Amino acid sequence: MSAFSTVLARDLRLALRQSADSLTVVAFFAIATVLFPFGVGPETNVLARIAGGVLWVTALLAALLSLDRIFAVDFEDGTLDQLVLAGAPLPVVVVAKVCAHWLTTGVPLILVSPLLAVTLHLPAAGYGPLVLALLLGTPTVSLVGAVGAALVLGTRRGGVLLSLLVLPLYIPILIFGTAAVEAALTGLPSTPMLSVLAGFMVLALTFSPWATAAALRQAVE
Amino acid sequence: MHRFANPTQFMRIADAVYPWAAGLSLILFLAGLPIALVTSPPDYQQGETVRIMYVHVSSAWLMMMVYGIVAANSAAFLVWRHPMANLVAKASAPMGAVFTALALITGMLWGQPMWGTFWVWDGRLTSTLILFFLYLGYLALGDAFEDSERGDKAAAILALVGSVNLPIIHFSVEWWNTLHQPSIIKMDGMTVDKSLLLPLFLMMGAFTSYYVAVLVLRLRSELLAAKIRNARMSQVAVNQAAQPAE
Amino acid sequence: MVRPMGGNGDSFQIGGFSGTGLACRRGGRLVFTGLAFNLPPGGALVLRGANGSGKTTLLRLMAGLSGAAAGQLAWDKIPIDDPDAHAARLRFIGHLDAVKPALTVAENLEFWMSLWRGAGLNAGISQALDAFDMRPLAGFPARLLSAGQRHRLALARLMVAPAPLWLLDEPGNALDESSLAALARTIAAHRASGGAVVVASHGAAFVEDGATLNLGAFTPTDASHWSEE
Amino acid sequence: MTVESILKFLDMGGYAAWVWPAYGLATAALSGILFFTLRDLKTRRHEFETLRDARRGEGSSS
Repeated sequence: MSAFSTVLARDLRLALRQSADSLTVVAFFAIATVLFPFGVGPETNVLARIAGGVLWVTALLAALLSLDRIFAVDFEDGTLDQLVLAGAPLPVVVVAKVCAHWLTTGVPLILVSPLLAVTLHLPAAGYGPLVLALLLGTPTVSLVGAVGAALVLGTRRGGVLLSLLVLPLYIPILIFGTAAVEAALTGLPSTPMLSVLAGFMVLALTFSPWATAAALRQAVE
Repeated sequence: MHRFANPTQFMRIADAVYPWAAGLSLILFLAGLPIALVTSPPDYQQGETVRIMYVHVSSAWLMMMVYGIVAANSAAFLVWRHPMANLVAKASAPMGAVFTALALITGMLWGQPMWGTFWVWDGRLTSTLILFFLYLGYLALGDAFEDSERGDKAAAILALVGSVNLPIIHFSVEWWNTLHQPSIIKMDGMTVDKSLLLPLFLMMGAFTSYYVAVLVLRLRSELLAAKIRNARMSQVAVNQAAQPAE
Repeated sequence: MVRPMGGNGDSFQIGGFSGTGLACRRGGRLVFTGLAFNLPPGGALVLRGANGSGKTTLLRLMAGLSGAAAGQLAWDKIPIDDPDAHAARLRFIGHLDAVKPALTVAENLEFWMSLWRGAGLNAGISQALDAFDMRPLAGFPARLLSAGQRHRLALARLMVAPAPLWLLDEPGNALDESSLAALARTIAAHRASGGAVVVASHGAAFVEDGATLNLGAFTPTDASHWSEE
Repeated sequence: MTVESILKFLDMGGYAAWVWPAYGLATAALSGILFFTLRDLKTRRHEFETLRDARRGEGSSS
């Protein structure tokens, strides 16, 4: 447990010192979302109809951009070697780093999402499910993305490759995340979709740290 | 199991299988194509378009079988470090990607007369498209490293992650499909007339034995590539001090 | 009472480190084969060999970072099969310094200390700061350090928590005279308290009476890849 | 076999534009894989033999 808190504390401190990184991700989320009214036109009902999906897609892309660096910095400066040799189970270290990533990028994305939803005229009933769905879905995004980020360590075109590897795996999260918002807009309960998202999170928490650890071990080999 | 881990042993079996697979494939194509194209009756609902089914279902069958083979061999490679398992996965994946593309395109050609459009976000077509992206990711990752051994391992891990995710993706897409397009005609509900089964099985058999035969050729090719790489490597190291090898 | 510097006041389980029949493959090439070594407690092993003879490869193999193509490592004559348990008894200093530029020198060391010793056991990092004369720099962000200072900070990690086995890859690189002397003192103290050390180095002035392992002797001859079978 | 029956066969009940491309693409895909596999096999075998022969020449001269 101490390895978990130590790594988490260090990554949070680093993110705090380099808070511009987190802000850039949030800024990307905002600008990408703001592009949509220009693309589809500013009609209120059109925007309201697509708001949930747009916010989910842009949040996925923003998270993906930041995932690129989750292990790359440690890999390049030799810290990853030392973390593998920390004597603590590597999946625990992985979960700590993923937690730190989620706290420093996932949470800010969730916090600004209602603001961006306002610009897309999301009806009032959608806000609660949107935030809840992001809250349950973004940890899975970080967990699954970590596997991809570990796999592309040392490749020539890590960032683009990461999108190709990870985006297909995000489709279930996107489907149920958007469906949760849409259900609320049509007056249906969104709890079933939120439960499925919670189920995905549990599954990802079970499998992804092991896969990430295996990928990291072969990356330092 | 260790019998198959040894490349020489493995290739002895593979080489013995090769003429049978190649011959069987040829015979099945020669027998299946005339039946599929000429003698089998058109479907009472779909007319002659049903003939597309014979190639579509065959390539769809192979795309799934090959992904299963890639995933199983990746697991064997990661767990037992069997070099031949790695080569089987590596040699199969590009074929799987081509079969997936073929399944997609023939699916579109089949769907156009049926639905009046080339593309619908039908559960099967969508899942096939995602599987195609998984294949592309596997191929791109395996190719992205300077050190090909690292590429092999990374791609193997990705294949396993993909195989865990595929059922989840399939379930999600099916659910999403029923949510948004409940009225679309679904391929699943179609009952296949008995007269269509013979050409279908002949073509599936022909495709499968084709895959096995070409796999053996590709394994020979991969083994040669590995030997060339080793030879190059040892030439680089040839100025080092000499001691008897193990 | 003179406390052994490497021991940091704690005693650690002393054991011999050995390997037999080791072979390692990198990038498809067999780097060395049939390699064996035996390192008693308090011993030192200096790895020598030309570029590409596998000094770094062997150190990473000893650390458990990479797997052997053949052979067996053993600790106290018991084969090593749990990489985490093995990792807990060693310190590895590689080519890369693993220094976080955004953290101060002290924070860098504190991170490794709490990772290796557990958060409750913060005995202070002053000994580590003193060993390589880093105390004046303790409060500075590590991004201000020169290459040599960063390397000293990496070496100071050896002192934050005791471990019986040190694996050092070219530890003398980028070090000035006084730092080299400090390194020699640190290694000597570590050995005096029963610790073992493996050093890959061109000039090993900082290791006294260590055994030498010449890796060139284990380079395989041009293996026979020439039969088509 | 009359001309009409062949034409009728080629017409595929009005679905020629879908049936024949499907079979054409399948043929192209399968023969394409086979072609590239055989080509790789041939170049690699050639490269391997060149390397081996160069090696033998070297061995006998020294």
